[in-house]
Amino acid sequence: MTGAASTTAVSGAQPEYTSDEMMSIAAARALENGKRCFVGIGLPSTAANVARRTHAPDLVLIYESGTLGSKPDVLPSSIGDGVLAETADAVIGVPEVFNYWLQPGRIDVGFLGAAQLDRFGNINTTVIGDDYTDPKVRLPGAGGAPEIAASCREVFVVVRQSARSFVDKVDFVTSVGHGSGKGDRERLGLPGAGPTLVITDLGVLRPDPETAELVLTQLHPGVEVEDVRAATGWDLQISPDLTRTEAPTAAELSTLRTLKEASR
Amino acid sequence: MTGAASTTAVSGAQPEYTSDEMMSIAAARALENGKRCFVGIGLPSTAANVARRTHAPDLVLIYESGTLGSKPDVLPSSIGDGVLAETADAVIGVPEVFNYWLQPGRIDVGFLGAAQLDRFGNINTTVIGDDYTDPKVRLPGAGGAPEIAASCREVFVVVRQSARSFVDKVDFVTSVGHGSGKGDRERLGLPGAGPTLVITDLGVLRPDPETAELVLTQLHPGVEVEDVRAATGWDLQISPDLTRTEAPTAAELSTLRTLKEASR
Amino acid sequence: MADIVSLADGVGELVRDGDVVALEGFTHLIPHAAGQEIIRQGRKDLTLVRMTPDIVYDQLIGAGCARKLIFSWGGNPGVGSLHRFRDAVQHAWPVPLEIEEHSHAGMANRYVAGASGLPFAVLRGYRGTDLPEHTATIKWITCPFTGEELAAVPAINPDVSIIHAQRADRAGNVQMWGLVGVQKEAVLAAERSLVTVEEVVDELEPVAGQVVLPHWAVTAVAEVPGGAHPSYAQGYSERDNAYYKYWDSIGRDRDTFRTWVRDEVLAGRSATETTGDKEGVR
Amino acid sequence: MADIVSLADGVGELVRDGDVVALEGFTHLIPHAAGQEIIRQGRKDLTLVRMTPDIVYDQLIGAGCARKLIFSWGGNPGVGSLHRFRDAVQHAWPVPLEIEEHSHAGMANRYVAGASGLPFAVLRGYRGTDLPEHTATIKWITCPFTGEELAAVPAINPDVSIIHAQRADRAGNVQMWGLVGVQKEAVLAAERSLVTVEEVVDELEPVAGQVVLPHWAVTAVAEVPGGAHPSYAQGYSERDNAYYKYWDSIGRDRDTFRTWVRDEVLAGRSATETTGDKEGVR
Repeated sequence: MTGAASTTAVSGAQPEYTSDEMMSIAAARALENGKRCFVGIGLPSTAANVARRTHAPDLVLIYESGTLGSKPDVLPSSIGDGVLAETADAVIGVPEVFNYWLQPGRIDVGFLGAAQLDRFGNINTTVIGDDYTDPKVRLPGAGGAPEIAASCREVFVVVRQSARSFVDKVDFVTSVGHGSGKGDRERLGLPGAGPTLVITDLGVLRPDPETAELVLTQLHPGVEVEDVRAATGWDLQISPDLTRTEAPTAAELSTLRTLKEASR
Repeated sequence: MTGAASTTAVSGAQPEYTSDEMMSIAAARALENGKRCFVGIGLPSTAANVARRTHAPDLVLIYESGTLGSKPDVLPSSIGDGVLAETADAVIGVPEVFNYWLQPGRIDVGFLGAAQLDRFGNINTTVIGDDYTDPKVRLPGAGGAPEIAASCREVFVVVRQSARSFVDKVDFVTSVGHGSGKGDRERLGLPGAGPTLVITDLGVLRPDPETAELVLTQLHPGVEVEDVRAATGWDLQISPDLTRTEAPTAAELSTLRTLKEASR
Repeated sequence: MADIVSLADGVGELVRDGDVVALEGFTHLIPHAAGQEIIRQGRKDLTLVRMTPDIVYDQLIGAGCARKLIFSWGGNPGVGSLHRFRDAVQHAWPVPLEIEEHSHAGMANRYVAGASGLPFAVLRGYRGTDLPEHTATIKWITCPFTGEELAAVPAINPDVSIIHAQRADRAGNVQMWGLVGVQKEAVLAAERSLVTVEEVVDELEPVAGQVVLPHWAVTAVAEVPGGAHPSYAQGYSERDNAYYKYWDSIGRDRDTFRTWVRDEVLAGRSATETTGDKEGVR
Repeated sequence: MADIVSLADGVGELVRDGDVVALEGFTHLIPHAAGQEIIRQGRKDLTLVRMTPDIVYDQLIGAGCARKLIFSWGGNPGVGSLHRFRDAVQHAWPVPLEIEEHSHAGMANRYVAGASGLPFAVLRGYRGTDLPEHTATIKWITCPFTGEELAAVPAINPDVSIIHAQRADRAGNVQMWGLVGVQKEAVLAAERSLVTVEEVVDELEPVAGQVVLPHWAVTAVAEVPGGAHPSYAQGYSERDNAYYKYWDSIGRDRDTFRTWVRDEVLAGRSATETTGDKEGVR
C-alpha cells in the first residue's frame, strides 16, 4: 500500500533503517519467547523469524501448510517452502492444522496481515467496494484468517498504515477483530482475545480497554502523531501513555537483513 | 461355544480334518481375489489369510488397528500384531480407519464373528440375558462391528453353530443384519447389503431373497440337515437348491495348518 | 516444555481421585506400567475411558480404582473374556462399575471431537442397534443441507490421558510409530497428559510412519522401558502373547487376582519384570 | 488396481466438460502439468475446487475452462494478486466466473466430510464474519448435547480430483511426503482420481512423514517428472520462486497471457520445460 514509505530511510545516531524494517522489528519484539505463533507469509513470517533469532529462540512457529515448530534458516518465500517441513518438529496435514491445533485454542499468537483494517480491528482481505458480487478490487479472500482471528489466544496485526487501508468500517468482515466494540467477541462466542496489538510502519495501536477501539499507544522514531492521524481513516484517539519505540539496534537490523538477503 | 465339535475329526477318502478346519476353509473360499476385506481376529483372520495363500493372493486385508493391505506371514494373535503394520501398504490411525475407509463404503466384505446370531442375521456381542443392566453374561461389546455391518458392501459371518448361539431373536442387537426382515436395511438407511453369507462348522446359510431370513443352502461333508436343524434355535428353512461343500483339499489343509503352526 | 519425571511422580501429580482418565494404545503401545502405578498409588472413583479395555483395565477394575467405564470393546484380545470386568459388571465386585458403551467408530470420533475443541462429532453409526437405547451419549442430528439424520456423540475430554510411546527427546517431544491408534487424539483431548516412553534420547531420528507430539502439547514424560508389556513397542519389543493367555488364569479368580496385585503390583514390581516365562506359562 | 496411463490419456478419460474438478496441493506438490493438460484438451464449464487457487487455477480460469470456483484463498503466494482470477471476477473475462467462498478451515473440513462419506462437517468457524451472508454453503447447527451453535459446511465430492505425488509403484500405490495438505482427502472424496508422480518405481521405500494411498483408492497414475513445476516435489525439486514472480508479468495482461497459452501450453510444452531462467527472469 505505502510503497514509498517502505523505503524511507530514517537516520540519526542509530544505524539507518527503513520504516518497513522498523515495523518488522517492532513486531518481532512483541513476540515473547516460548509462545506458539501461527504465522502468515510476508511481514508476519519475517517478524517471527527475526524474533526467533534475537530474543525468542524458543518461539514455536506454526504454518498453516502443516508444520509445527519450523526453524527455517532462510526466510521462506511461501507458507509451503520445503525448509518449513524439513526443519519442523512435526509435519501434519492441513485439516489437522485447523482442527487439532488452531480450533481448540492451542496457539498463543495469531499473526495476521490486512488489506483493510477498521477502528475495531476487524480485517478485510476479501473485496474492496460495497458490492461483493461486483467488487472494485477482488482480494485473495479469507485463507486461514477468520479462524486464526477467532481461536488464537490473541492476535497481532502487522500492516502498513494509510488512510485507505485504515478505515472506519471495513467493506467486508473477513476476520473479526472486536466486532462493533467491547463485548462483541464474547457475544459472538469467539474464544480468543482478538487483536491486542496492531503494528504498523508508523507506530503501534492497541484496543482501548473500555471500548475496544484501536488507539495509538506508541510512535516509531521520527514519526509524529499528526503523521499517524493523517494515515488513519477515522478520528484516531491517542493514548495518554503514548510511548516512543526504541530504534532498531544494530543487532536487530543485521539479523533482519541477513534473513532477507538469504531468501533472495 | 461348541468346543467338542471343533475337534471332531471328519474322515473318509479325503484327508482328515476337523469341522473347525472345514469352516475356516469354506470361509476362505468365499473371499474373491482382489476384494477389500475388513478382518476381525480369530476365525475371520484365519480364513482371510488362508484365502490370500490359496486362490486370492491379491485379497486386501484391512484391520481396524489401522492397517491397509497387511500381508502377514504368520497368523496374527491380535488385530494389532506388529506383523500387520510391518507388512501393510499403509498404516493409519484408528479414527481414519473408521472415517475415511469404512464409513464411505470402500470395503467390499466385512468379516464378523458373533456370540448370538438370529434368523435375520442380526448379531449380538454385548450381553446374554434380557436385562442389559443385569446381564447373565457380559460379552466384550460392539468394537467395530456395528459400523462394519452397516457400511461394508456385504458381510460374511463366521461362527460355530449351536441352538444356544443361533437364536430366533438376539438378546441385544449389537450389529444389524437384516433387522426384522426384507427391506429393513433400506428403511434404516444402512448402505451395505448386510450378511449375505453365514459360514458355520456345519454348513452355509444365506438370506432368502424374498424374506431375508437365513436359510440353509449348503452342508459340509458328513453333516446332515437334521444336525443343522438341531443346532438352530428357530425353525430352519432349507433351500431347495441345497448343495454339499467340497471337502478341504490337501493343499488347503496344509496352508491352514502351516499358518496355525507358525502362529503358536 | 514437557517435564521429564519418574513414573511415580507423573502418576502422583497428574492422576487424581475421581478423575476421568484415558489410557490409550490400540493393542500396540498400551501403557500397562502406568496402569499398575495407578493401582499402586491407590487411586479411587476413576472414570476410565478406553476403546479396548483389555488387560490394563481388567487390572484397574479388579483393584477397585474405577467407578465407571466408557468403552467400546472389553475383552482379552485373542484369548477371551476379561474376568475382572465381567465380575464388576455382573456382581459389582470389588465395587459397582457403571458402564457407558459405544462402538469403536463412536469412541474414535468422541476423541476426535475432544482433540478438535468441538462439543460433538457426527458419524454414520449405531442405526438400528440397541446401543442408543442404553447409552445416553448417542443422539441423532439432522444434516442442514440434505436433511439426512446421522448419529452424534459428545466429545471426550479426559482430565488426564496416558499413553506409551517409543521415544521422547529431552525437551519432551514425543515420537511413536507403528500402530498409533487414537493416542494423539487422546492426548490432545485431555486437560493433562503423561507419556511413558521406552527411552529419552538427545535427538529424535525420523522414522517412517511416525507421529510426533510437540513438547508443548504434553504435560509430562516418564522413561519406562518395557512400560507397555505385555503389549509391545514396535522397534523395541514383541507382543508377549503368552502373557495374555497367562492373564486369563490370574483374572479368572478373585483370590488369585488379589494375590497377583499384592505380589506383583503393590510390592512395586512392574509388569516389565513379570513375564509369562517366569510364571512358567510358556 | 490403479491404471498407469499417460497424462494426456488420464486427463482425457477422467476429466469431462462440466465436471467438478479439484486440483490439490498446498504450495507443495501442485499438479501444474495436469492443469495445463486440461487447458490443452479444451475442457469447458468446469467447477474448479481448490483451497488456494494460485497459478494453476489462474491459468485454467484465464483459458476459459471454468464457470465456477470454490475456494478459500486466491492469490499468487509471496508475490501478490492472481490477475486472471481478478479479471474473471471483476470483468467476466474470458467468461463469467461464479465464486463460492470459504475459509481454509471450512474448505479443509468440506474435504474431510467428503472423504468420510458424511454429508457435512462441523467447525468453529465463520462466526461474525460476512462470509455466511454471501456463501449459501455455510449454515449453523446446534450441538444436541450442549446446545451450542456451530458452523456446518457441506461435503465436497468432486467428480475428479487430481494431485501430484513423489512416487507410485507399478500397482498404482501412491506415496507422498513433506507437506501433504488435503490431497488424501481430495482423492478419497472424489468419484475418480488422477495422480501424477515424479516416478513410477518397483518398490516404495518407506519415507518419514509419508502418506500412502493404496492402489485401489486411486483411479489412474501418470508419470510426469517435474509435473508440479513451478511448485516442487520434496526430495526431487525445489520451488521455483522466480517463476511465481515471472507469472505476475504473464498473468497481468490478457494478450501476454493468450500468447503464453498459445506458445507454452497449446504447443504442447509443459511447465516443466518452461522455467523462469529461460525467460530471463532471474
